Amino acid sequence: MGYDLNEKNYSKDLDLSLLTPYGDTLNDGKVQLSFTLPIKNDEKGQEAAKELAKKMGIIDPLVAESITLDNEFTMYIVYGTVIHTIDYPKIKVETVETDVMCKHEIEDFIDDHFNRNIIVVGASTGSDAHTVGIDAIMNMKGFAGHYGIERYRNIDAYNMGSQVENEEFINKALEINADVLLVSQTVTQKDVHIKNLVNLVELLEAENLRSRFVLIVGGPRITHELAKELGFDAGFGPKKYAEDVSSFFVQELEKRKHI
Amino acid sequence: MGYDLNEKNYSKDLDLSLLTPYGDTLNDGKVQLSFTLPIKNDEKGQEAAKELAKKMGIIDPLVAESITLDNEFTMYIVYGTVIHTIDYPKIKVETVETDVMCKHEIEDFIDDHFNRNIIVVGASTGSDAHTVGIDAIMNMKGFAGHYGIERYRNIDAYNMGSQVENEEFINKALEINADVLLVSQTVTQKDVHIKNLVNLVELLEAENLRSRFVLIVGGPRITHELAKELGFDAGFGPKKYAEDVSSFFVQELEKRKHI
Amino acid sequence: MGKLNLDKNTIKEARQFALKIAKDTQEFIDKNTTVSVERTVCRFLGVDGVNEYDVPYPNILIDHIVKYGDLGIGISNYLASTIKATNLGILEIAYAVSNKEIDITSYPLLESSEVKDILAPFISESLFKIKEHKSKRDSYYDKYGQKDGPLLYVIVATGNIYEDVTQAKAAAKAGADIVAVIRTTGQSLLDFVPYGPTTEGFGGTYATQENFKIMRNALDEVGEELGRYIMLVNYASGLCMPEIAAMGALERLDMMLNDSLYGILFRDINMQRTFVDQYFSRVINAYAGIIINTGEDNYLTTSDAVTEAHTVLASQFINEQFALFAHMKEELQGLGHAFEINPEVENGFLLEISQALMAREIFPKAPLKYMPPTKHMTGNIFKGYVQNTLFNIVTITTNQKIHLLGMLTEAVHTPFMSDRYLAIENARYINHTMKNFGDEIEFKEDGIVKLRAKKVLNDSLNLLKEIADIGIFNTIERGIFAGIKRPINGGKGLKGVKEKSGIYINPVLDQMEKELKEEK
Amino acid sequence: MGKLNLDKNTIKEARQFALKIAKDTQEFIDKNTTVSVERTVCRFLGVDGVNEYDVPYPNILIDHIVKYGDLGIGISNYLASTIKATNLGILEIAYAVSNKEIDITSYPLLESSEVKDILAPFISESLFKIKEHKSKRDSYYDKYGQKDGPLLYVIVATGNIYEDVTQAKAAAKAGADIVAVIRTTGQSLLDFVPYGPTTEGFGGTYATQENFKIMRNALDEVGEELGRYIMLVNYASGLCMPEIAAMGALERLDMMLNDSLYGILFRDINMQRTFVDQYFSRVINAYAGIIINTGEDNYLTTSDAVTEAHTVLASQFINEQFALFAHMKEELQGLGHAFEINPEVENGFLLEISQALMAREIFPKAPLKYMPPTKHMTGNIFKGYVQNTLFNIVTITTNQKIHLLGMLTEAVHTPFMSDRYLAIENARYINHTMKNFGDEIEFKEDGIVKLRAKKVLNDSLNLLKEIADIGIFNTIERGIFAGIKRPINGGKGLKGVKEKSGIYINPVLDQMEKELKEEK
Ligand code: B12
Ligand code: B12
Ligand SMILES: Cc1ncc(COP(=O)(O)O)c(C=O)c1O
Ligand SMILES: Cc1ncc(COP(=O)(O)O)c(C=O)c1O
Repeated sequence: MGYDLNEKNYSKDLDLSLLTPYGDTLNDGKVQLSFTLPIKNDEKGQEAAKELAKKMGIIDPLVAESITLDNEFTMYIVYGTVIHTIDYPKIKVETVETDVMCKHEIEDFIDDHFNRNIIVVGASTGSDAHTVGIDAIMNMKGFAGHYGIERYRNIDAYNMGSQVENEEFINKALEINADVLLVSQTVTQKDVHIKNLVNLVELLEAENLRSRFVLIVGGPRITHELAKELGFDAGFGPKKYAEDVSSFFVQELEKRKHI
Repeated sequence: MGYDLNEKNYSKDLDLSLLTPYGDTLNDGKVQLSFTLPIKNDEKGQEAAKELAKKMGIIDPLVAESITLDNEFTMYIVYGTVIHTIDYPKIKVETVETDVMCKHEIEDFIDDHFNRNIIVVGASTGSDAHTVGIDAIMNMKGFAGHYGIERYRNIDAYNMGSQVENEEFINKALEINADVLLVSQTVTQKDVHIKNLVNLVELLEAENLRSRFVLIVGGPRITHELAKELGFDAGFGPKKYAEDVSSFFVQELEKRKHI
Repeated sequence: MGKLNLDKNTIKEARQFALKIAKDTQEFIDKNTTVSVERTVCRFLGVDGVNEYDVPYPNILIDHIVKYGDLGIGISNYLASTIKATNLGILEIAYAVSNKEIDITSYPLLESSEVKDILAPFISESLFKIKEHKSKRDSYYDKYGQKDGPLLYVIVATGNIYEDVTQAKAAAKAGADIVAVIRTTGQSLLDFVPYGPTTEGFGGTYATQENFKIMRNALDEVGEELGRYIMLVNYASGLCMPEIAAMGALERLDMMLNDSLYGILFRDINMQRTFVDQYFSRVINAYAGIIINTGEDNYLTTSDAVTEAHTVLASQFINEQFALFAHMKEELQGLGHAFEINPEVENGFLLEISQALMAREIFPKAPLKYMPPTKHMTGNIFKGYVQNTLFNIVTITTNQKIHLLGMLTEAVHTPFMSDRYLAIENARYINHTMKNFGDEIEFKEDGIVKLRAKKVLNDSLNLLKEIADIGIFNTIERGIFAGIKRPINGGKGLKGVKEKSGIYINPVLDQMEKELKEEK
Repeated sequence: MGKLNLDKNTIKEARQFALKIAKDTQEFIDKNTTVSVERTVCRFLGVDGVNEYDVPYPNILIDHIVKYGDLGIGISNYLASTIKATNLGILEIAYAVSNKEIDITSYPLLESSEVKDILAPFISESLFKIKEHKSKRDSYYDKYGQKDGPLLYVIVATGNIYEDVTQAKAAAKAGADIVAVIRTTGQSLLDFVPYGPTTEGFGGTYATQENFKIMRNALDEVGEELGRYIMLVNYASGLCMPEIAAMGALERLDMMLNDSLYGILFRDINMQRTFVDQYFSRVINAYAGIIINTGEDNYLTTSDAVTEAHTVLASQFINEQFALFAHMKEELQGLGHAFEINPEVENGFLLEISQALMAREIFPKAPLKYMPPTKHMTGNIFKGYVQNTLFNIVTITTNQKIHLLGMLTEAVHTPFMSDRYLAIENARYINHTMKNFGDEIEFKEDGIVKLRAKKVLNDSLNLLKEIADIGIFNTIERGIFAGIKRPINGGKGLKGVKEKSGIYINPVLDQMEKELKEEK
């Protein structure tokens, strides 16, 4: 029996320009993958699964399990090491840049910068029947411990609910002379939300109303980047609450006053 | 309200030379992915996760969740559509080609082709302490309703247990004049099993014993292909039982008689 | 019996208030008809198909009488009088109306006995088809037996009926007992039923009679292969409630989502319209032996499952009475409830057990429809899979019947084939490894489980009292269910409601009710 | 108390048989010493480090006396006599032996009282360090309090102590209470303890004193950040059992895997050797306030968990008595058991509940170590996550203390950071949502759960009777535990056992035992 231990290599430093996944050791590149192929569950199928993984850049795919879903459908669970790296410092993302204030600060901000209440109208538009998201932002009781906009002392909030057509939404906004339009979109199948959101922007532009409102969209699949792309002023996704969106629009309104 | 429905496209036929994953629609290419990156959980991190997915050939990565594991470690769960396809008909895999017989048939086969009992020695070799796999193949009671080789009327089976050094294993094989060597390997970390298996083949070759035995390896990470590569006659992975391996070695021994 | 020791008198009292609520509503229902009720009559008389603009003939006929006649008289008299006057077949009449060749409101109206006589053969033919389906279903059960324990219910939602079939078959093989074809988003707001096989939908597939038939055949086929009867589900609720119920009856669906309250609250359908529609649709379901699924589970996707639990129970009591008015046996009443408590709630599991067991004990014969977690599912599919496990545990422990399987990807997409497989695997594992767990355990006196059930029952009694006082319309106007307020004259479809005239007649409904009453 | 109504007399009888078994074994133990026991003495006297060939000095000294002296006399007298004769310091002696400059067996042996006196200051120094650690641990608990409910226990197994630290810290932040550093495969067969920080291991990291220290510091640091004391675990069992126990005591480990039976059965370590080693190691653990973990769970990885359940209980009874002989309080006895029933078994969950609750009731004060499913885990990580959920449910419901978290990737690899996170998330969710579930429920008289517990207890009593009859050595030779047969003179390490001579003395053991007895 020898008394020797293996050679020691201390762990390498993290190089963020060559960012790669971490399983249990820096730069080990470990990923987990699952997918179904419309083929039989046999050795050949496992090989197909491995080949697919290899095409994805996984050098040592291990088919941890292959599960028969039906005679000609097999699900594969694969682990392996991915060769790709990401140049993390170079990544640029568009995010909402305004500071996030709390309810109290927002109310004070409105007091300080406007001599009137801010008027907000919100809805879940198109055929979308999901209201929980827009309610989370607007309703008194709010969501997850964050009060909704209706409770803000100097904001007048109108929540139109769901399945609101874009035309109807714009009419309401004009009727109440809204400053801010809040749109919620939850159903995203076949990009139905994109079509609906683009339609809203087009309608506003057609009637030369676009610049009159701060136009904001939110929902589980909404990012700020997407919102900007579609011609909105901002977009808010999951884990965003009334204070995030209000902070944005009060500052945005304030900025616009000076233009 | 219009009475029109959307345009109808009936589903395409399956082209196996362009095999791609199936989520809920043929050729939709859907995959699920998870991995951890050693970075903060924020928008930029999500973008990094998406970029990695894109490098893997996922055109529309959706970060379904990002989970903070520690300040600078975030796990991502990603769904998306992979662009890769596999030419399934062209896939060749090496598999054990002999017919699988049942216990009874194997016993008859031995009666018919040999005028003696077949002698088999098995062990979990090297530093490997896992015996359940080799026991599943060898022990009387077998595993998952498949009797082990010890119960076969005309096979003499010696199970040496675990942590058996290759030298010791070969000595035993010579001592009992074994026909078949069964090696089990469970621990595969840092390819310790490869080293150990290659060492066994080298030892046998060094003493000119390789062709004297049918040499078989099994274990959760063993494939027939790997076994062949390493110089074994066959390899058996999960869901293989005594009858699979016995069917192979009796036919292999029979074949060798004629050479 | 009764692990919770619920007070029998409280339950009885609650039922009495619910009865009063349903009765008051029934009075309103009996006075009115709707475009969809009349279109349904058309369907039972054999009107089917669409014209060259894809307009269904039932719509053509009803749109016609709305415009040129009086919906309050009902379609039956118009059709009978047209037949009598023109001697045309039913479909020929429809084509002729579509081509503007005849005006069915222009013929002399008949006595109701004559209407009945003229229409009787058409009605018989349809009802005979339904009875054939019923006996086919029965013979399947005779052959294969009925399953004990929870029935595993999965959805398919590809938008393409042919892909749906692929998924449904795989699911059946994996162990599903019930397959629901989810409807495309927004179909419940269409005031017509699309026609033919369809392959494009958003988050679901159009409910069409042809799609029903395609899926029914597929499930019969795979069921025969497996030696099990696979139940088929679709959605009646919406603006076409009774029409879709009719289609379901004609194509041997086994279950239908059927609940006005869902449509009112979550689809903003006018309450007058949908209560009237619901009544006829439930009679049809009852007649065809179709189990209904009610939508109380949805309340908890909007309201908090801890504080609003009693609204679910109150609504179940009311739905039970509505169903009984529609001559529907308890065994067909798939009252809905759900596992929707926030996973962050301490002892949330105990509250879920309590609620589920309470429903089980209060509605012992009803095949309760138990919905999985949806609202608190996130993109963390692993955690979601655990949430679903807990739901499955409550299901088997409290002996729920219709076990809607949760999908680990609930917050991500409509289910992939693999998601559905995993859901079934999860449920099968739990139902097997915990098979008799419910029989084994008892709950501590004055423990969390028992006290909770008591409280929810009491709260719900109080709520029912209040509703009985103010009526269901008022209740909904005040936002008592799911926190959603709907005005009596708001929402979609009010235009389609009409008070019945003195000579109104619906011979289909009459015949069905007659037979259902005889059955008892 | 006692939900299972287990028969008290049966339990008492079982304990008496176990006592007899342990007593018989203890007689053997008391007569023998081993190379590892003596190396351990060296360590407590201050011998540490390795020479230029990486040979640890304790090994150098003991190898020397084995070769040139008599192991049966023990190292203490040799060292005391050398000190007296040469006036060298302990380490100087070790260096000199390594360089072959002196022969420690060549000096005149001393009276045992003189040996004690000479070694006393060295021993005191070590024992003082241990006491300091104990009081530091206590002061952490005073400051942060002790956690109610199951302690979440996770493993790290990267092979690299620095990566282990990264993982351990993340785990602690996610909610882990206990971190075990898994040893590299095969270390238990090394007859020496490696030295220094290490970064290469297979399926685990070398257990070295430096690695213990590195991890202890890291956990103290993160614990202070979190305001919780994070417990550290490593493995004593193996050929170096008491040495590693000593290292653990000196570096404030909080738990150690410590079980001869594990080594005998699963590592083929000679039984004589390891029983002797175990005794000293447990005294050390007891002295240092370190909780031991026994390895009964492993039986079920090899044998069937349904049919062999009683062997686990029998072994727990025996291990309890072994521990009591080593002056170890029940509160330090982390007796092992496991959730290993095949998921295919109908009502398997009920059997698991029964077994776990039974252990809980029979060993009410012991912080039971409850192991997750491993054997029946597969590459299906989703199903595995459900198996772990059920395990977590049994843990909280039956109030287990040391809650070893299962990994969804058990059948795939040693845990990734994310696997461990998910394991913690799963357990936290269950422990919170089902917090009082165990208090709420009772089990039916003569139901599956109660009958099963009764049967397992009875079977285990019968087995203990048999073992008491034939002795533990014989029992193991017959393959009664885990179906594995080990001959009394087989396995690794027998050469390191030596019968004590008349003048044998182990002043470290003596001092510890003295203090432990006084404590009572
Ligand atoms: C509750 C629910 C319903 C309820 C809705 C009740 C109601 N009153 O809203 C009911 C049962 C009615 C329902 C019906 C349907 N649903 Co639904 N439903 C859900 C469910 C379970 C939860 C959604 C939710 O309430 N989340 C909680 C809220 C608080 O989160 P949120 O919306 O993301 O909001 C947050 C942020 O996004 C942001 N936010 C949201 N909006 C806005 C707006 C602004 C301005 C700002 C600043 C921020 C913001 O702030 C909120 C707080 O942080 C999800 C699954 C899931 N777990 O996610 C499916 C889900 C959304 N539904 C789905 C579908 C398909 C449907 C149906 C179409 C199914 C059908 N075919 O019948 C129907 C029809 C609905 C329709 N046409 O729109 C799919 C959508 C798939 C997709 N991506 O396209 C999902 C994902 C389920 C699934 N896996 O299939 N559903
Ligand atoms: C049981 C078990 C143990 C038991 C073993 C008891 C025993 N008597 O065997 C104990 C507790 C002792 C143990 C210890 C360790 N284990 Co272990 N253990 C397992 C476990 C849970 C199950 C393995 C098993 O028994 N499977 C059931 C059998 C029937 O399946 P099988 O071996 O695949 O056999 C089938 C086929 O492969 C085939 N087959 C197998 N062999 C052969 C041979 C032939 C000739 C043929 C034809 C077919 C064949 O037929 C069988 C039936 O179909 C796995 C995790 C898991 N769920 O897989 C971890 C696992 C294998 N162990 C692991 C590790 C790391 C260890 C340790 C090294 C941990 C440590 N650092 O202390 C130790 C030390 C062991 C060592 N040096 O070898 C890792 C291995 C990782 C890797 N791939 O390298 C695993 C995967 C756990 C993990 N995630 O970390 N382990
Ligand atoms: C009772 C009931 N009806 C109908 C639906 C679905 O209707 P829609 O097609 O409008 O989404 C649901 C949804 O869960 C329901 O619970
Ligand atoms: C009691 C006990 N000791 C030690 C070990 C591990 O020892 P080894 O390092 O030999 O794998 C285990 C494994 O689970 C155990 O249960």
